[in-house]
Amino acid sequence: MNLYEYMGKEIFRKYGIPVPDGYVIENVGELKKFEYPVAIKSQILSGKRGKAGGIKFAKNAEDLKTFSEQLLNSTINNLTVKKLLIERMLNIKKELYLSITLDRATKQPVIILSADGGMEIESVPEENIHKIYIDPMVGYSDYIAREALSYLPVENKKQFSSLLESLYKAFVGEDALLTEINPLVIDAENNIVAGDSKVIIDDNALYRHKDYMITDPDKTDLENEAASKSFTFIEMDGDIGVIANGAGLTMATMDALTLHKLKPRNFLDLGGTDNIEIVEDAFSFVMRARPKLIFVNIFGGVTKADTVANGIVSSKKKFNIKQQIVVRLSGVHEEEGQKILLDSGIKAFNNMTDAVKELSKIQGVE
Amino acid sequence: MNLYEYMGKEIFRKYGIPVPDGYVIENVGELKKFEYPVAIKSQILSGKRGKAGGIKFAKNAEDLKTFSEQLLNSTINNLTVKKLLIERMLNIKKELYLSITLDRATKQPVIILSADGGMEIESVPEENIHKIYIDPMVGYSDYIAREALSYLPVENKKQFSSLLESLYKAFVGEDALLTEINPLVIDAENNIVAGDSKVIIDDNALYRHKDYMITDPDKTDLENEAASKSFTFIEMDGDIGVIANGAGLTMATMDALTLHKLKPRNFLDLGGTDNIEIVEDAFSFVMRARPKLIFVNIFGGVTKADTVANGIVSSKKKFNIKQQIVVRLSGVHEEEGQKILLDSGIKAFNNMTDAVKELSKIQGVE
Amino acid sequence: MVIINKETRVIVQGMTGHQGTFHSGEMIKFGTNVVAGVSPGKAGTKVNGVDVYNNVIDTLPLKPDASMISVPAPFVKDAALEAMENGIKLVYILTEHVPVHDTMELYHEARRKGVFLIGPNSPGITVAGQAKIGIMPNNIFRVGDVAVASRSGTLTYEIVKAVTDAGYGESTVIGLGGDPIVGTTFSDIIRIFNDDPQTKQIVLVGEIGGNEEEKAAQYIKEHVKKPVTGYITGISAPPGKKMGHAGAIIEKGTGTAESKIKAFKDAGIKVASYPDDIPELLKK
Amino acid sequence: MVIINKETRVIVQGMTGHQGTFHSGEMIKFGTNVVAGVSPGKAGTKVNGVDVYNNVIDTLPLKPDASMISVPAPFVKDAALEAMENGIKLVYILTEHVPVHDTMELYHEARRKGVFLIGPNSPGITVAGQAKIGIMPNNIFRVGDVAVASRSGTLTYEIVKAVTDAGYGESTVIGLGGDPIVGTTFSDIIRIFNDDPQTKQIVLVGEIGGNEEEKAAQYIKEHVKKPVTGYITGISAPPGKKMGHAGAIIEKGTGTAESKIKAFKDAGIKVASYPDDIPELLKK
Repeated sequence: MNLYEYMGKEIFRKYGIPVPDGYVIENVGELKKFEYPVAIKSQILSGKRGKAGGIKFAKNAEDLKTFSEQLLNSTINNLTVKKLLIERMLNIKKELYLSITLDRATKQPVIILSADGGMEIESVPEENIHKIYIDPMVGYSDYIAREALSYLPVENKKQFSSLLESLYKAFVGEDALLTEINPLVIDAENNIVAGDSKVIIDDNALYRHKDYMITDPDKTDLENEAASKSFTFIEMDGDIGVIANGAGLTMATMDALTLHKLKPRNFLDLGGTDNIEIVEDAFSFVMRARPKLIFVNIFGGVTKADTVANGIVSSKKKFNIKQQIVVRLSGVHEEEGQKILLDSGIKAFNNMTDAVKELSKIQGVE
Repeated sequence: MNLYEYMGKEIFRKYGIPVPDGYVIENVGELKKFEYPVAIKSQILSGKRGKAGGIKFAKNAEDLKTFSEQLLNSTINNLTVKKLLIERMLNIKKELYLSITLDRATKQPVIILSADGGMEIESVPEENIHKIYIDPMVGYSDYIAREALSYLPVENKKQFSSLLESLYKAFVGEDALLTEINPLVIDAENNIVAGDSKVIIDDNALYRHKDYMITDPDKTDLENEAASKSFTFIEMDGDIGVIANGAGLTMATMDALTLHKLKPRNFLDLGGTDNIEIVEDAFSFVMRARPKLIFVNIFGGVTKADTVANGIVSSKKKFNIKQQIVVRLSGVHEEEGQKILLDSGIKAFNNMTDAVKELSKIQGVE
Repeated sequence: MVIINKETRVIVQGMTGHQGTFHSGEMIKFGTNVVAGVSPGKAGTKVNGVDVYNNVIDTLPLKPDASMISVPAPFVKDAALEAMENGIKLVYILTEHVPVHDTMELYHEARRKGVFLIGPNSPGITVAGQAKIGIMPNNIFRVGDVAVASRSGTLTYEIVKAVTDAGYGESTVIGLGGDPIVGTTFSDIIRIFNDDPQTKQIVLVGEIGGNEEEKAAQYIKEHVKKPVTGYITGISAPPGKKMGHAGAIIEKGTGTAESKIKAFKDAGIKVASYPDDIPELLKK
Repeated sequence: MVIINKETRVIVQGMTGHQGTFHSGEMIKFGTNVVAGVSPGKAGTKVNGVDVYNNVIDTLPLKPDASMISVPAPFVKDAALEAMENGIKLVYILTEHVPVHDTMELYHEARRKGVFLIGPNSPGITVAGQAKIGIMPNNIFRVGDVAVASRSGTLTYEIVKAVTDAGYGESTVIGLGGDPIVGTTFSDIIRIFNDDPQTKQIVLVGEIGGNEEEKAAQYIKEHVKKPVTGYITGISAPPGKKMGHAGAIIEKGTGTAESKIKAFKDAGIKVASYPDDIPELLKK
């Protein structure tokens, strides 16, 4: 789960990482008396927010109100601005980059640092990016900060060491996949402050962090609702509603559609279940995404083919589905399942290639 | 450093381990209104405190005052009672034993448990004592409590699990060498309470725990004062004052004396130093222990023999030492040192066996 | 035979649960030597005729070699540590949705202790004709010489069935697990398959994310003479979008379907465009 | 030669300190190949003609094999981790008064990483005629065939000098350190001495506390043909009294001087009553 800047900064504050004074508003009525100048920062999950006009600066109350009105509910990088973070403006002397993320190759947390902060880390030259790996069985130790400091033009070394240790504690303690500070600001008084935050929390660990977790700001409402029912459901641009079982098979389904120039409307992994109601729930989400055509791709195992067949038939009735449903049923109880479908007028294929060809034919993209 | 029961219980409280309500007094004027019956527990570092009459029970304020007056400043197991812990009396249903200590053999913390609590663990039959080792690189995990519970007649399993986890956290967090609860009381309501505490903190880690550490209750005043000057100084029953350098050599010196039926008055390790003042400091402690005879056993290395010789000469003058000083000087700058001593009328040996023979001759125990 | 066989003594942590009960039954039917179940508080009961104990330590007299872990995600780390600290040298985690920080710790502890860790979020391991630890359907296997390693579950069954239906048989089939960090990776398993005399050819079913496919491809290029067929899912995944627990966060530069397919091709691996194509690419 | 030799490339963490400066100078005089010092904030300076760096990682181009750690006790754990995590395979800790929980962590991390950890609270290791890492006096050694392992400092010098004065010479002398937990124990070192062709006889200087002497005696009984002479200090220590950092907490049943002397005698080790007696017990 991607967190908004202000949520990440709340975490930073909890771990003792300095952040600028500030507060969040959802409407201009919530604006407070505050020391000027201030930064007005649109809370959207998007890079290059500043370039797109999502960050403005105000020298007085009048400007603050005007800009806040402009930004609230505006659309920036295709996202609607629902919240603003109003922050004391920093007197920036230097901008650095600092993050901790999980390195899948070594299975270790890795600290990434650069003296070139304030821009996307991807655009920083390789030789200016430094990585320090942390062995999770050993954890953080002070020498790591000393090494980090050898790459950065920081005078207040103690403050940096304690910030880095706190960031590692936050990374571990909050089950983060990423804790990023960009820019890490050195201000005119040589104090180090987190100018921005980008924090991603492991979805699988959200049960340990119920305090501040509500809905994933990075997901659509429908996706969030599906997540609450434990479906992995992702909305996409196309027109073919997809239900498959298993993440790998679902992804392979998407791939097969794409290779045939067919466009999925969604990704939905039914998971390992043997329950008609769950099939119906899956259909309810897919139907609400309004697909033109539906593709159900099942390889029966734990999820038995006949159960899915029954779920398809009952969903068709329950949701009054008019769209054509193309089904591929294979694996455990394949024959029973195909018979059930045939009885209610749905032809089921037993291999994926044939089913995808049928979809191509219907869509006329052969 | 051994902690008094009440100090150990303060640590337990800090980590959320249930202890009986109570308070500490140094004189009967500090007695408070409290729910009766109460236990009155002499705060001394000694086993079998109860058998020796160090624990009494009071049903009312009058008894409490009487018993407190009896106990305070009395001598129990050769120790003066300076403090009493007044505690709500527990309604004991069962007494268990639980401790965590450091196993030197495996270099791991080990949980020791027994359903036979309330007596010295040494007197519990081997087959009733269970040990669970914790790998410090992995730390505590819940399965450890489940295994522990399989050895103990505990109904309130959740409470026990959380207590065990807290005890491990205290063991690690306070740099303990031992955290022992004996008895671990199960009361009439099936609640689990620490009936007693025995906590030993690693002396070398005291700098991390300045908050509650003052002087070591297990040491004499002189020993504590010496410790504050970083000497390892232990008072003993004999009459020969000992100064040696290096823990091993000092211990070997004690051994040699003992094998010759000579009795040391103290253990003092001069450590690795090359400073006359430190030699004088060492003499100041030894002299305050009032030895009949003094033995200085030095093998020069970092601590040079001539420096020690100069220190002996100046100490003799400074502390007006009348007692005979037998010296053995060897190693770095041995000849210079021996000459310095000879010049001021002290004969120095250069091997330990000869010096010990001289001591035997003086003491007439040959 | 690789990793397990008929003699491998298996315990099931979480055996009294719905999944544990069902799959341990299937495992026994397959021929797996399930010696005990472990479910705290359930000692004395039996599941599928096998005794259940409260703790792993209580099963040690039965000399277990391997443990299957089928407990809810919040308890997986504890259960896996219990198995490893008690000296069990093969630990397979069925459970999905395990927090990645937990898995990271288990990964390193397993390496330290020399434990063969499979999963989490894995369908397990099957050695055709010998034993199965996990949840792969029993009836898709035939004893043969094709080894399969995959990061998927259902897709693996699909491919194994296709291989079997095409007249081939399998030696060892392992599901590595769909999470960003798993105990056993392609680069671990490829060495084992390469050294296994029963295995004559190898199928790798990879996925976007991470660089284990690339590492395995490098090893294959340098050391493996046996024919290898590959398939990569996720070619259609939009960059930066995460496809559920498929571990499909696209990483900068590496980890894309393109980079994996290229690595495979560079190593002389035949790459299938669709899962259905795999049997055709196998060596007759 | 055992463990180190003339070629061993040594760095000194804490080299700019009083102890670090003095002892690195002595080490260089002895012939040790000191390639760098490490003291945070002191990069660019020189001590005893050797360059000082801020971090261990900055010395890696010099390919260090070993590090001597001479920093105050509160910083030892960090310094030792810095050395180990940067791949240095021999770490020697001079510092005394290191918290035992710190040492415990270092012990396990060293084992995991395959690091030869000596100390803490140890005088170090000397291979006569080759190199010395530590603080043993330079002039007490003669090249020979007696290996010495000891838990003491000064007492070790005393014994080595006595051995040398009696006309013998030393192969390797190691001070294991006087703390309750140390990186290298008697049972580790006895195997190494036994396999060392230069070593013809062995002296073990033990101490009350722990059971490493007993474990070593067991190994000697079963595997060691070379003559072994032993000495144990602490026979006079009152039970339960702790003799400073000598690691002398008497443990229930084991760890007493009596149990160690008995174990030594049972293993055919000649046991000296006084340190002075050791040379007489050596094999001519």
